[in-house]
Amino acid sequence: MVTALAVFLPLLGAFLTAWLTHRNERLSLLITRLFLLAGLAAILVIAARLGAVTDGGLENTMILRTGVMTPPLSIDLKVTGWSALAAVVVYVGALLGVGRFSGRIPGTQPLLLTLVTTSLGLMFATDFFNSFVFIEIGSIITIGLTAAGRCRRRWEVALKTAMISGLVTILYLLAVVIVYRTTGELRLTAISTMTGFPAILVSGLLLTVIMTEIKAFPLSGWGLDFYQGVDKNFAAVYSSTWSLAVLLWSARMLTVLPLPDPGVLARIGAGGLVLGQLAGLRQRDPGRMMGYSTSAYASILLILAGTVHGADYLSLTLLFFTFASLSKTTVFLMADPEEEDDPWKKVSGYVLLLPLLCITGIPPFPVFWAKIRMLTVLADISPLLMGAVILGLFFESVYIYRLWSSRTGPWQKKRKYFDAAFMGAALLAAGTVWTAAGAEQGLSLSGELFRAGFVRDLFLAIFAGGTLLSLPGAFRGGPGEKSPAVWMLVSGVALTLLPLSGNGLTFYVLWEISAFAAVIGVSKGARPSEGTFWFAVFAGAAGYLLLASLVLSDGAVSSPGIPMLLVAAAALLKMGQGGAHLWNVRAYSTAPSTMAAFLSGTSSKAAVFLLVFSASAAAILPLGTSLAWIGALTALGMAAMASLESDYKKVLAYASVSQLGYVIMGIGLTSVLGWTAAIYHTFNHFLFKSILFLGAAGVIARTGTSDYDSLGGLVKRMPLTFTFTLISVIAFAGVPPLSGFGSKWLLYNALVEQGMLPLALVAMFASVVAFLYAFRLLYAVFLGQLAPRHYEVKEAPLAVLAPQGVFTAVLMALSFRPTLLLDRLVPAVASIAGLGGEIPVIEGTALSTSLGYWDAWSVGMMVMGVFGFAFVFYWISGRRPIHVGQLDIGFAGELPPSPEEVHYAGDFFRPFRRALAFLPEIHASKVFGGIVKTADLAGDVFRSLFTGDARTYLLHSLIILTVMILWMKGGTP
Amino acid sequence: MYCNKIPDKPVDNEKIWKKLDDLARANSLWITAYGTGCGAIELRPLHTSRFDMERFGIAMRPTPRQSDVLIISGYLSVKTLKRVIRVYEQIQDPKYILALGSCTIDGGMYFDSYNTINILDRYIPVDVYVNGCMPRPEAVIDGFILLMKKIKEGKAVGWKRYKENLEYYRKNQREIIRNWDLPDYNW
Amino acid sequence: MTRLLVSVILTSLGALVYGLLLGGVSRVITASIHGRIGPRLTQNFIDLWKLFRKESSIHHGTMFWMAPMFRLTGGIGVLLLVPIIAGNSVLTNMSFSGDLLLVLYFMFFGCLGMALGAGDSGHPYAVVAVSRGLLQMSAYELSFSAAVLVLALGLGTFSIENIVSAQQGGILNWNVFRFPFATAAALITFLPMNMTYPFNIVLAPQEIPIGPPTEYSSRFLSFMFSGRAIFGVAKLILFVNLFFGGAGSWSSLLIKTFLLYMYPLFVSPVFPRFRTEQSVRFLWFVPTSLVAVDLLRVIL
Amino acid sequence: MADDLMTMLRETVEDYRVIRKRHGYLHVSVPRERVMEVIVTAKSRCGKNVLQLISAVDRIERDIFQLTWILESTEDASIFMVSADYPREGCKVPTLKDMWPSAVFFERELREMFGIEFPGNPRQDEDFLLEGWEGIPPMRRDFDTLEYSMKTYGERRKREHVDPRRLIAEHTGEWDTPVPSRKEKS
Repeated sequence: MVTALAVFLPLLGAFLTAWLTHRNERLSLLITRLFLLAGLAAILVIAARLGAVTDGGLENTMILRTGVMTPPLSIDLKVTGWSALAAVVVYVGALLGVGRFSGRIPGTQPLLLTLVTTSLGLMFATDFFNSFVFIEIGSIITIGLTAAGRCRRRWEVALKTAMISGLVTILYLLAVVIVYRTTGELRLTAISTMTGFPAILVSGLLLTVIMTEIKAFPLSGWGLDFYQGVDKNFAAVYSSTWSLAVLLWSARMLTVLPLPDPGVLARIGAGGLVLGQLAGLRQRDPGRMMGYSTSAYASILLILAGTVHGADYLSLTLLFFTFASLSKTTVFLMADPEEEDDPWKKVSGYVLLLPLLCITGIPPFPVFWAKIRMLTVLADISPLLMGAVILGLFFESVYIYRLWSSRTGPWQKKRKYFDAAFMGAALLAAGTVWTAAGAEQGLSLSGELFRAGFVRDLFLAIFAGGTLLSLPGAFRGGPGEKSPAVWMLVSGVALTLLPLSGNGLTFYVLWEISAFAAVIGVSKGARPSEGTFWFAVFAGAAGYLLLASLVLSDGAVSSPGIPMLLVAAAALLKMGQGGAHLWNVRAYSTAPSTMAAFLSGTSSKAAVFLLVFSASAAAILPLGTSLAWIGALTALGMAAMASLESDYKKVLAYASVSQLGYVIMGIGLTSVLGWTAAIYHTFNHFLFKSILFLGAAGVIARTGTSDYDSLGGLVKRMPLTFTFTLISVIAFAGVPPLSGFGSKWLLYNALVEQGMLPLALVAMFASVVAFLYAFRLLYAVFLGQLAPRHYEVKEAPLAVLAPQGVFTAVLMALSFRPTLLLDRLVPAVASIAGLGGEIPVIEGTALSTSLGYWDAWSVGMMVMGVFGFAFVFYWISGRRPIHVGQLDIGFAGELPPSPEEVHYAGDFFRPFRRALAFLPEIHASKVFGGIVKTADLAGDVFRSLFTGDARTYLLHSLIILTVMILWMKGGTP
Repeated sequence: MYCNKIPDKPVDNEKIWKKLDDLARANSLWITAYGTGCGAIELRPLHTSRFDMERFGIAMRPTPRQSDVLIISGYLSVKTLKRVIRVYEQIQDPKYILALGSCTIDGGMYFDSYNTINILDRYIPVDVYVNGCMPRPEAVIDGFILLMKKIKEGKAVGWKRYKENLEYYRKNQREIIRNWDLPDYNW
Repeated sequence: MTRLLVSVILTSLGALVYGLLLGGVSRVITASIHGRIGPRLTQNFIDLWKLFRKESSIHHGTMFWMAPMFRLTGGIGVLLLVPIIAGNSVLTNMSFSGDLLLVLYFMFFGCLGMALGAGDSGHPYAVVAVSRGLLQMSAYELSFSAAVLVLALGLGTFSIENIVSAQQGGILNWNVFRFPFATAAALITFLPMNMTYPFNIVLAPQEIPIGPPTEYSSRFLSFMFSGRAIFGVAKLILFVNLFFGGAGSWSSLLIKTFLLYMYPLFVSPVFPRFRTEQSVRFLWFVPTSLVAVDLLRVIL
Repeated sequence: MADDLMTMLRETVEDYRVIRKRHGYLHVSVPRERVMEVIVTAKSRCGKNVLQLISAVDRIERDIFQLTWILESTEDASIFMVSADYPREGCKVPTLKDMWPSAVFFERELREMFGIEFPGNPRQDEDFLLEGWEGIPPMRRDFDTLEYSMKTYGERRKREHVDPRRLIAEHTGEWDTPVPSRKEKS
């Protein structure tokens, strides 16, 4: 009885509202909502009774006979726990959307309610005829609702949909005729017993019907047009009612199709996923993007149907599709249907984030759990298939991130657009908590995934310390920026937990949370869209590589071979090495400066941690030399780029990538010295890059610009910031007595010890080029002439100054007593198995290898002594010099025209450019641009399938049908 | 943007090294390489092997900050005078001025020009005048030797005079430089 | 400790005197080449004293103030880190605190300080010169450090004392004969290091008035002169140690450094000045390719 | 080329006067109402594309400034000079800055030295050579430079006249170059 209520209550409501709708709109809407709520309650009761939420409840069944006769003359509905849960989503989606859609276009409530009933009916239907009825009704209602509202474009879309529906109906009826003729039954499950050519024919027909209906590539063309053109509020309702119903009906159908080889489904799906998403890569229309995303989920359904069976299949399909549909509904609800060109124009990317991240399956959202389980299954069947799926998913994430990051609108003032969306978001969040809690693979923070010891504790200290010290400044964003503090904290906590994670899954989840919290933090910048997009894409790519490695190596973070390669690639991407600096530069320069400090100083160390810990040294060994070369060339190239760049934050970004090149070099050497150098430099880099970026944060907060050409002379206004920056610059330039020299010394010792002289030369050259940008940075920002518009500039805020002070204190301590760190670091590194080479000897304050020696303390004392002597001698040897004004310079007797004109900052190293001019300018952006262009061209081929003409789409369906039937025919004896 | 300090009056309080200082100053005269008038062309031969001024320790410095001697080489227009004042004041003490040619003494052949000063002494303190139009390099060297002699005897105190009588010089300078926009003292 | 202190002071003073004297000699010789009489041999001392005793000076800010001290520290530091007479327990000074790598990097100390001071002076030409200087430094340091690394790899040590002792026992053991190409490269880089023609693009008085020190006067300038003189001597000693068998006694030290000092004199007076990019390109490729020959020999 | 110019002149102005004509050189005087027209046409039609100089002569006797525009062609280096007379008092001359940007500087100089105004030249009141000059412009002939110099730069010192020949005579005992003095000559 409850079942009947659950299904037919909306229909009842439809009759009622049909009568009411033109008499009293508000009452009609209220009644619609009441009926939907009642239906929801009923379906919840059913779901509870079936025990759907508990384990194994998905397969419990409840049959509802609506008539005295048997099907097809009556409507028999079979409710399983699985479909009951889906039905909940149908109700929720309808409830969320009805107010927006029907409220705007009156008179649509009866149709909406009927659509809900039809959707439920289709999900629960057990035989072909019933299904046919529901499909027909559903299609007609869809067409009707699409055309609702007086708009020519909607009519076009409706017409296309109608044409496609017509074809689907024909093909479907053909299939039904054959089934009935062969088996004498109309039960859906009857076809699984079919054999021979009829089976092939039916499979072909039904598969075409299914692919068209669920919009799987290459039959997704009409779906793209549909999502692009349709009223976005209707799309919201449609996504989680009819679209979901069709998906789940297809999910049931696909398991019973008498295919000669179910694996073919997976192949079609994987191919469709990669090619279809490739076509979508360049998409800029948000509606169409959602269409592509739908097509991706359709492909996933095909893959699942071809590979997974039983309870896994049920739970996976449920997780994937219900949450994806709900997310899509939420996204569509945020659109403003009055805006024809870009309905999401006024939405800030920030609010779109939750549903979009859910769609792309970023942990901890439910789709992630489905994704990782799917990948695990696929990895066992065929790693190639898994690779294809990951590639396709990555493509999908690219345009989804674009959708999100290109929304730069301010927070929407009109709350009414968002009531429903917030509800959706809340439901998603609830679902997230629920699935994460019930996830089969547990998360654990207490395992022995990473060797406890000094090195791990050092990284722990870096993560925790970096987060804590970057945080104070983040509470107040710079000019035009919003505060990234919350997201920095989330990211930082995830990072801090990283070394403690107990299994690979935990590591991955923390990694992704940290990365995407950081992405959101970056989006708080003054002009965020570009940086956010690139960061998201590269973080996504690194995440997918890590995921692939994780799945392939069965939960261990990595093991030798391909998984190690993937991990190394992920780490390189994360650190911006080997050309991946594109994201660093864009993200750091557009992010709030404190966020950049956190990213560069702290977050990038996660990749070092991954490399140092994920791999046993033996695993890295085969990659060693290549890694070292990548590191060296990156260090050199980025240093050169940094010298020629004239944006404060971009320079720091290049410098950051360049410095991390040394770390990669050290790790690539796989010797004790090399790793000591790498980890020591990691710590150093953590210190001085945090100082530099925090200093930049202070400068930008006070002056409002990061352009070298408009800065200068700030030492007179911000002496403390200058001091800290100076110290860290001297440190990273590697000039003794500050700590940067230590890492260089260790590195060169390691390089010469391994006999890698060419590498040492490149490193040496890179470190000399580092002087170029090091000086330019100090000069262009702090020295030279102070522009009059900066006369009123004050010292940087305490919130960024104090952390810099702390960092500087640590840096100075480390400079004069490096043994404080090395005393513990050297034995810890020496105990890592598989590292060759000699172990440096520490005696007192001196460090020595068989090659050379270095005593930081006595060097420091000597410098201090001589400098102090010179200073005192100057002080006592005569009169004090007179401090003159900034324009009191020997300017050939002239009065300098203005400080700005005397300040020489633009194109500072022009001869460098000139000297390099005969070399072809190698820009990573060109290489990446080439890749993108190639992908675009390839995508164009497939994009050209979607002409926007419904007749073409019909033709596609027919072609696919023919090809499939011929193919399967050829496959069977 | 400019330092607005007025220089202190010079004081002689160091007697111990004075002799040595004067000797060193006399034998290490660095010139500001700044051609103020036509006579600058006559300075070039001083570098050459024929005249070789380096044997007296005289060298050209391209910046007033590092030099000791400013050579006013010939006629001085009002416009140039302004630059000369700035350059002269930017030279660190002790500093000397060597004036070449008749124009610097009494206006020379430009005595009736609307734009050329007649008597240099009124605007900046000259230590040695070298007569001639233009003086030959030998004459210039002779002037240098005279300057060295004066320095050794402690008589080349134009810079002290200038600082002591800054108001007088300023008054004269401002009288003829109409768009006076120099700071109080050109540090 | 006291002995070390005394040695440090005496070494620095000695290097200052020697450096200034060498400067005088070079001026006299250059004058002779020009066919002039030239200044006194002691002219540099006179200049230094005059600058030191100037009555007034100006400064532009803290970094401007500190730069000459940086320069002096850089000079003295390098001098102290290089063992002056090998085997002499006193005259190795502070060389126990670091090896060749340290010396190589410490040579930047003075340059960086100087560059910062020049930047703080707010004079555009000073900074133009710094830009040129840093570029040129990036170029010659490449080949110089390459030569040094070849040495280190060939002899298996970074310690200067060990490099010296490896060269003992006959003139043919000197690195100039063992690594002739690396030495040649290093000698080429010796020219820009000493800022002589054709590589004196930094202190190009005719283009950019004297470059970085353009705003420096009086006592500041005297400090910088001293620093430069001492740094010059330190570099000479370093070169002698690295390539010419080191010095076993005072006499050999003086002779070798003097001869090495004379070498740029016979190159510089006859060359015009490079443009910056020409200099950089030359220094990137010519000496580096020379080193590459020895590098291949060492590796293979 | 000169024929071109002559034709042009005949077509544009009736009452022009040729001052001097050589090969590749033509100097004419035109009424001041037509001078701009002539210059424009010379540039557009006869290829005189360089403005060499604008000069002024103070003809105080006739109470006029004679302004001369010197144009040159880069094709054959031929020179075309146009002169026109302007009254000295309240002298206003049209600017050429739109045709030759360099005219701005010539006009500034004339403005400074003669007080000739060029309405339309936005920079005409900027200092050109003299910084902050006040009073009667120095190149006008009614400006007494000696008096000005005396007043401004002070009386020149009395000079002691030494005839170098006398010095030589004292040294060698005889006049080596017996040049007749001006008195003897007359």
